Amino acid sequence: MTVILQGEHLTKSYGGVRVVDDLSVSLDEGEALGVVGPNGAGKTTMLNLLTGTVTPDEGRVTFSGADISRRPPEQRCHAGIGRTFQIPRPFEGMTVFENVLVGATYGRNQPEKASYELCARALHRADLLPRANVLAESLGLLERKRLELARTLATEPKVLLLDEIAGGLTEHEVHSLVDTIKQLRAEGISIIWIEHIVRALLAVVDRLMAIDFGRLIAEGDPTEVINSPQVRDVYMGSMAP
Amino acid sequence: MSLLELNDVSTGYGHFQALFNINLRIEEGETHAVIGANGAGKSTLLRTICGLLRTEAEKVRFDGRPVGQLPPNKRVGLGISYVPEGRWVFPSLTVAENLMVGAHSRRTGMWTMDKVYELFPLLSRLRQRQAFSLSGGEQQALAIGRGLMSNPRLLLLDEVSLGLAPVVVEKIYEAMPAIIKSGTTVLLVEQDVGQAIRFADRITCMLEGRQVLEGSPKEISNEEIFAAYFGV
Amino acid sequence: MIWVNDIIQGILLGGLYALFAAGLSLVFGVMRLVNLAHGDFGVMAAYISLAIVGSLHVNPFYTILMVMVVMAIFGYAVQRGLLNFAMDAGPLQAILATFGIAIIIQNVLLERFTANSKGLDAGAIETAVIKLSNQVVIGWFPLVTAIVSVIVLLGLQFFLGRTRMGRAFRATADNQRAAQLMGIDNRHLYGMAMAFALTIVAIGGVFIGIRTTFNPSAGPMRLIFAYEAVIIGGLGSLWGTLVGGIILGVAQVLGDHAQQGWGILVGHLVFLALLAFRPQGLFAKQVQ
Amino acid sequence: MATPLKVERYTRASRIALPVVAAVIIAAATIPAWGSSSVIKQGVTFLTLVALGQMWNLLAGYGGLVSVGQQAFVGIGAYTLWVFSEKVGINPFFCVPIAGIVAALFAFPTAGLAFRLRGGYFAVGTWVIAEVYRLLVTLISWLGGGSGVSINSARGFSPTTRQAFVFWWALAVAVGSIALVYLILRSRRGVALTAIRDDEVGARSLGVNLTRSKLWVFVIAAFGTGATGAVIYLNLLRVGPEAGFSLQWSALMIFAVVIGGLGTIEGPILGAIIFFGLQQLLADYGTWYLIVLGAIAALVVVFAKKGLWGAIYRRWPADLLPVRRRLCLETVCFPEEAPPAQPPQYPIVQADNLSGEQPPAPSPGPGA
Repeated sequence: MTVILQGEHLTKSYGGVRVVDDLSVSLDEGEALGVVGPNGAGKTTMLNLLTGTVTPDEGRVTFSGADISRRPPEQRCHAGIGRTFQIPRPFEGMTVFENVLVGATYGRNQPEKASYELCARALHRADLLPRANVLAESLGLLERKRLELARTLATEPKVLLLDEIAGGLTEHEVHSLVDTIKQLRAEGISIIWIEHIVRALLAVVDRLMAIDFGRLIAEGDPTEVINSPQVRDVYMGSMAP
Repeated sequence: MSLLELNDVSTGYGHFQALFNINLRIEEGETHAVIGANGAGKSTLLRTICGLLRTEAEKVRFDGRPVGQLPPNKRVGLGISYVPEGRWVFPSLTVAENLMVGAHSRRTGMWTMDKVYELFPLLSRLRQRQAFSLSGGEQQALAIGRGLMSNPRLLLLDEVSLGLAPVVVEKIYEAMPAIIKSGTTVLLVEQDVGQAIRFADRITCMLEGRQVLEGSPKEISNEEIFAAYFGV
Repeated sequence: MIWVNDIIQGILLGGLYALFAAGLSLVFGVMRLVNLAHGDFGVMAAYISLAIVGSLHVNPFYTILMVMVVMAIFGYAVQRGLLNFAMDAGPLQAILATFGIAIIIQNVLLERFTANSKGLDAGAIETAVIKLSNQVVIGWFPLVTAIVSVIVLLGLQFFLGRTRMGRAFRATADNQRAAQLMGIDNRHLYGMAMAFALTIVAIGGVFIGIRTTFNPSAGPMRLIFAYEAVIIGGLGSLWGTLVGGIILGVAQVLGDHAQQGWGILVGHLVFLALLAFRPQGLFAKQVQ
Repeated sequence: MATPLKVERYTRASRIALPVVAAVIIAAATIPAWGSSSVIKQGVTFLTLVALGQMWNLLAGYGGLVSVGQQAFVGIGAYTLWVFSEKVGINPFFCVPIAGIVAALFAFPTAGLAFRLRGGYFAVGTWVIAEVYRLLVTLISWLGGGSGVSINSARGFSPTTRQAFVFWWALAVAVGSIALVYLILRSRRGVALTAIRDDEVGARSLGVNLTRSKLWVFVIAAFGTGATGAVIYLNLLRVGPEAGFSLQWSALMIFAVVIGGLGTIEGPILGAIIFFGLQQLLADYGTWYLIVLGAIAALVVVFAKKGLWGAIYRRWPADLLPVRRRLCLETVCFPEEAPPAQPPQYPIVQADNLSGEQPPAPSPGPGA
């Protein structure tokens, strides 16, 4: 297995508080890695460090062996790192198709006409094709989450970073989303997925890491990690059974 | 009449529904803990009570009064004080000034600056320090102290132990008995179940925006809590 | 020695700029609003003084208190009546709303007072001087202006540091939501911040009206000087703003001395150079 | 997917609108043949206002760059016209595109400085730079200094010929500016600009380079504004630094755009019509039109964010100038209607602000 995306000894502080503290993460090609941890554990900051929205105080990020620590988000996107946002941020004044077009043309850096095919495929994979010409502002939450996914897929990412994409959805919606993500995995996209809906996560990922205080507290087989004393401790505190 | 009543509250952020039909009664003098994994809607619940999120007026009643539409600053005046997750101390103000701002509502009662310093002796020697230079634990103590300065009838504590080392959490929680003894009703939200149930008369467990378990800590087994926590 | 004189004049002028800048920076600090009408408020204050002088025939110094009260009420009303809603609509909307107010003030003044330049006549003090040597001559009026400026800044510092409302201002500047959780009514507070800013600007407006002539379109220039003082000094630092004002004042006086009429341009260029090399300002406060 | 894809651009409204617009343009072009001198002059005023509005809208509505220093480029355009027609000796009517290019060149250093500032500070920063240009012109005697200069070479033409050419140039910059914005929005770059308008962070994460897009917009807007400035002064024939670099130019464009509707092509045109109408209506009352417009603009921007066009569009959603793309498979296009059952909308509290760390903010207070 070759490592595709790696963060080494990442540290980031805000106002004297270390949000991410000497955290290392590595993702193999084709692997699906799940991330759990309490609120404020530094999960989203870790993701931001990997995508370039935030630059690390210390440590470095490599992608396919190249150091990308100082590259801005748009360049990392070009390199093949796609992400979704915890709170979907569609371009509300554009249609679903046009939203996806942004990813296809700028993420792939290609002319508009050459992108249509790619857009349609991304929409299809995210189950949004019939909604292509609807204005993004009229979408509901599930469709907004799907649009997040479709836009990113249109950039043809090698690595997909998902930030709580199942949060706030109904049982049934979570199921359909999990199916979509399983599908993407099967197509060979490597995935890092932050999620607090544990059963959704367990259905997809090969490996799970748990973080707290910006540090790694457990890593390995998903079921073992979730049942590990460290993780129980973090969540349940002093009463952990 | 309960001090606080939530009647069928559903709310969220924009398109995101975070709470589904929540019903809750808190009696005067009670200590109530809300537990659950992250994303369960615990903090949203407190924000709905303190006014950062608004609902129909009738859905939140405080001391019999519909307050669902009031902004947070008005609710403080009625006696609802919220200690936010992430602490939100005023970084450029000194510790003493933070406490003075906490008393902005001019509600009087047993909590004064001296009493707060007594409650958290660690703050007492930091009076003139700017809050940004404080450690996480000191900031948390300051945030609670600041919340007490408005002499609330209902104190909402949001994730007090978040991001703090266990020894520090222990130190913060040492203050709990004194707060409870002062007659203040406390509603606290915790991920750390152990801490939560140590002081709570009742607990409510939430999962994905819904109430899944409620009762006194003695009635509920750890296994039940664990199941409710992860939904597995 | 003539340079010494210039630098002294520049420092005295800088005090006046700092006075204008303090209001701008207060409003920005408390509510993150860049008020494009700030300079026009100052000019408006000068015209109000002029109108009072015209009807009561008093020295403009005596009108300051009245102008302050009028401007304070006006500021509160504008903030509660329009700008609070503008800020709810979004930052871009807020800027544009203040721009609309700026244009309205300029043109109302134009309609009411014509485009002719006016001046406030404060009498003998305007020409009285202290002669330190043949080349170093300090005007009484610039000196009084600078002293008043420093007193006002000290008063502002006292207000922000020692009073209940001042603390509420600073708390809101730090974290508006948290301030609201302490019972601070932000809408009222914003109104008060604007009222305070305009009270300070009223003083500056009258003083500058005595110092030089003014016309309805003089506002933007006042805004720009204040803005330059704030940026040079660094956001959020009251005394940095004073230093910024002084640097600007000195640059202008020296520039004018080197080449008649070039002063303002030199001031702008110093500002742009600092912007290019130190965009965070000289005394930016780091709350880390 | 094997199914052939097609992307449609036209809407029914646009199929009707485009020929109508073309007819209006052609009809307008004949005005110099039959219109009175004052009609032609007012036509120039209106058309240049449309052009200025389009350019400012591109800047603020799509680039998110609220500049109140666009008068810099009007002035630069005017003075370029003077330099190239009087000093270099080029036919003044050929100087319009040159004015645009020179303004675009000045846009680079301007952006270099102003782009260091954000939001409201950017607005005042551009204003300062415009002041610098004004003062430079005032102080350089070669450019006529404070008293200004006359464009004498244009007087060599007969008044009717001159007026006709000025009018056609005004029509050209108005139609050209609309066409320019329209084509930009229909192009690949337009996709990025619309995305930036809606959400900058999201756009970046999908590979859009923000700085490059914004610089590009700033330069294009300077080009259009400079060319329009030249046309304006072909009409007025005399330019001074006070007038050429007057803040009123920015007021004009901002009010037209804000009233009409920020971030649409149709809005600024509608805004220009309203602006011009009020100007004519209140022509006898001095500058009252600016007071009224300022008040309307301030109210519209606060209480009807999307302007008049936004309000109209909500009732009758018809894109006259189709920039939207519709994805079709073979001949079947996907529907555009929103779902019938809307999910509940909750009071939107910016959720990112609610969670966790707040960036440290500068305080206005003393360093207590």
